[in-house]
Amino acid sequence: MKRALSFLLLGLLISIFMVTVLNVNTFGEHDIGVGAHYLDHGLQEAGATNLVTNIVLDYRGYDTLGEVTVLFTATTGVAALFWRERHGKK
Amino acid sequence: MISPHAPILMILLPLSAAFISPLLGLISGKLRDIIPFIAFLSALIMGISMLSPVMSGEVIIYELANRSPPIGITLYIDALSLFAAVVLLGMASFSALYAIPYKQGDKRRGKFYTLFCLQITGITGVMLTGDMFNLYVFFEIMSVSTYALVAYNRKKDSAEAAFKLLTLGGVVSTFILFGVALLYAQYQTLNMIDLASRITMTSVDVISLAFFLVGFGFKAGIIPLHFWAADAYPAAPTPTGMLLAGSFKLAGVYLIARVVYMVFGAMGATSPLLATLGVLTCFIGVMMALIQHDFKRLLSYHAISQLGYIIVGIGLATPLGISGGLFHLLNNALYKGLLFLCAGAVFYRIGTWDLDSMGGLSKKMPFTTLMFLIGSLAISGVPPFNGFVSKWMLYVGSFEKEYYFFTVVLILASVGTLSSFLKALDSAFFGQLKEEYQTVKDVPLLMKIPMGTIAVVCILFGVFPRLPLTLVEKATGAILNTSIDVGAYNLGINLEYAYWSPVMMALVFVFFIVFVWLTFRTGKAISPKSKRTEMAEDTYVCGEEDYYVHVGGSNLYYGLLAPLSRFYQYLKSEHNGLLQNYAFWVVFTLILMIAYLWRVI
Amino acid sequence: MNIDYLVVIIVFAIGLYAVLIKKNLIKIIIGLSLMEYSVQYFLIATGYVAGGSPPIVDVPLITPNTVVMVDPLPQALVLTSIVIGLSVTALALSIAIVLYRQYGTLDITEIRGLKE
Amino acid sequence: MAKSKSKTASGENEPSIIVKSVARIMFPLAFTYGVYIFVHGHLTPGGGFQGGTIIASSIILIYLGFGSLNIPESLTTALESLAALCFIGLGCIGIFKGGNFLWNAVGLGEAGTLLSAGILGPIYVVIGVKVGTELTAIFNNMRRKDHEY
Repeated sequence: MKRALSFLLLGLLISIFMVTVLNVNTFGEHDIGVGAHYLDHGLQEAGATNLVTNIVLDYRGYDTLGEVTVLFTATTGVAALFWRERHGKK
Repeated sequence: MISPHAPILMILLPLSAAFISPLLGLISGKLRDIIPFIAFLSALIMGISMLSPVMSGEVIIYELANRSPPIGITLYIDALSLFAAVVLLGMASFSALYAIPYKQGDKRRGKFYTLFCLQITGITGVMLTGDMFNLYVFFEIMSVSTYALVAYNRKKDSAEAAFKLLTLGGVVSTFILFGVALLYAQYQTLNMIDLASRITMTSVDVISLAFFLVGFGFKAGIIPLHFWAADAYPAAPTPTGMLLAGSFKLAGVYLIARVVYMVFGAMGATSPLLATLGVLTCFIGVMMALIQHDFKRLLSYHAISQLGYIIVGIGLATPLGISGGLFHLLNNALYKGLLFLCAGAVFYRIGTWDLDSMGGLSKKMPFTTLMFLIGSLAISGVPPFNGFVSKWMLYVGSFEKEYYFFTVVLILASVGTLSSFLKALDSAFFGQLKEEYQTVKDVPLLMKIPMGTIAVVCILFGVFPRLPLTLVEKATGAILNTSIDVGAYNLGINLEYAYWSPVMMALVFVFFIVFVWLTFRTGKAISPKSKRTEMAEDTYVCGEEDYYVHVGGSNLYYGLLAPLSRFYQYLKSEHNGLLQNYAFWVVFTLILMIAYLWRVI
Repeated sequence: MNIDYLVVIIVFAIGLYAVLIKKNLIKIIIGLSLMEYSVQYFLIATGYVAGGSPPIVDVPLITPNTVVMVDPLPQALVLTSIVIGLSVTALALSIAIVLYRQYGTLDITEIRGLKE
Repeated sequence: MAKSKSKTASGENEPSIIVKSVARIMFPLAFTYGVYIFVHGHLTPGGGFQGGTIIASSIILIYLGFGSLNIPESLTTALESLAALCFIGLGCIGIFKGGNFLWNAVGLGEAGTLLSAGILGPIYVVIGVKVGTELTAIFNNMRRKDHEY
């Protein structure tokens, strides 16, 4: 029962996406907005020839700090789950 | 006086604490244990230092890496975000203080403190950010640390709750990322202020808005998305469970207010839906709480139910309603925290969560009992405690908006709350003391301090509600983008159809306490050991005559609930522990939201 | 109508299908990752500019304006979201290991200790 | 859980000589390549995450080849925390120089050279170390068989 309903929902969602997401913009032929600034001024302002690096570390460096933190969180979580007492430690 | 870097320090202090505490743990365990408390407290001080400029209407925009807004990331601090962050950090400080004795015997506690700091960092980051993608990143810090904390005990139920939360949370995070991506694809910008000025509510925007509504509603725990909450709050370690139940939904509600109302400007379209879902949440949460016999699970369903009030308040979309909702958010964080800390204190001493196996603990743990009593009176909305003020604002707010049915349901839910807390009080603290708990002692001082402080604040906010309400007013003003004076509504204090005064209420309450106490002193209480031969007729209950009959938690309201068994059968069949069912409801809500929004916009 | 984004919808639906219907923990985790990837495809695709080259300035002497480059911002966002997806997957797998140890099964329909 | 105690560290199957020799040859190459990737993250495609992943896979290669890996947990914990603190510290340079957090305050060099991008290069090095140790730590934790419950 729920299984059949789930398929129904999935079908509905796909059809909703079909009429909206496919029309979001024209693939490859739209304005690039904020991105233009990074292309035009990135090298002069931040100094790296890899413009993606300019964004990742300079313009949006705070995101990267967050991203590193997420990975750290996952590591700590995994360590907490698999922690065991070592002989003579702690 | 205030540092220009206070906004970023509010995030960096808990974050650095998360990185310093494992290093300190290699040297000294004692030092590491107090690091989270110090970090949260100093972050809180940073937040308070910004209060005066922000409350006078200034909006602080902190440009990270000195890049101006549409290009770089900004922190955006107005009254709403500062209000949420200060409440969160305050509760986090209490929780960190409580955790020091509570986690003492745990050998893995270093990991716990690290995850704890990261969780607070994530929530604070979500509240202060002014950038959509950055919101997603910090949302994930918050979520991932929560998954890890829920799984932390690595028992059967915590692993199960964590996996279900992770799966549903993962789906929901993807929704949020998709929502951000859809916004970027259309407007090529991620800055919230920039987006707010550009969004035109195309059909793609509606999809994006539905994604956000489901995502934030899930974090808050609105009704068809609440299934994880009742599993996860009890499974997490108590200091976290307290924050999850009280302050964690701050993030969800804050994000609804921030993104849905302020970025999308969809207040008119979404608010009736939110109010309806809020009333449903409120009602079903209480109904489920009535049949629980696990202490923490009971509190969890109440946490869900209290969230309903907040969502109703936000969904009323009137100044009085929103400030009632936000004030209830603050109050809920306080007394829910207090109740969880009391439950934790009981568990700390007797080692079980089952209400049926408790009893008579008031003789051995008087302080905890008093705290629990205050907490349950506050949550049930009994004057003069803080819960009443915000609930009153919501009653009046919904009444004024002519949602009369909602007012009735909200009041009924309050009654349900009170009765289920009577049950918890009766089974855990009153009645006959069990043999095995004869040696139980009250909790250590370090646990009493946060409990006592929160209780005092609960009473203070109930008797003098103007104090916190000035803050709440400004936050409401930020949402509605006008300057609001709820005082104009007189708190609903003196309307033509209703009247109350907090101080009068407090006096009446004190008078009755004194009256009851005097009666109790002058009269002769019948103790269980006394022979009751003088009485005219003896009622035979069962067993030996010098025993109280202790009614277990499971069947106190049997008579009330038995006629509703059909309804409960359905509720139980939905809360069946099956992940696919929960996921079904998430997708169902998404489609419901899309359909609704398409109709409205 | 813009058929290029179709793959996003298909991958997203497959991922959601795995979460909604599949019973094996590992398959559910794969489904989660698939959903994440589909959004990443979408982000990358929105940044594409017809005929664009990777956003790396090859020789510093050439001013960036002379070459058509794709939007670098979605690439940076995807880099971030990939790492986040990896973290979630790592944690999910660890919890699945713990669950398997506790319940002795990977079937989610048998892991139903918490209800009502 | 106790019954597998005798074979915990060395794994069930002894790796073949081919795997062993390949691991021995590939490890230094892969490790160096990972370092190269994150040191040149601001000049060429790649960066801290990619480099860190390659470093972690080179360490996993050692485990595959020799069947044992003894990395003390305190070492990985200390390294990843220190690396994260260095990231925050590098960001704070901006604050001390009078700007905001993460401001690239160090002067930019000539474009295309190794020291051209101010604090970006050091940050990628820090991220590379951090990601490398973190992925190693995750692998190291998951591979163990004798957990306590």
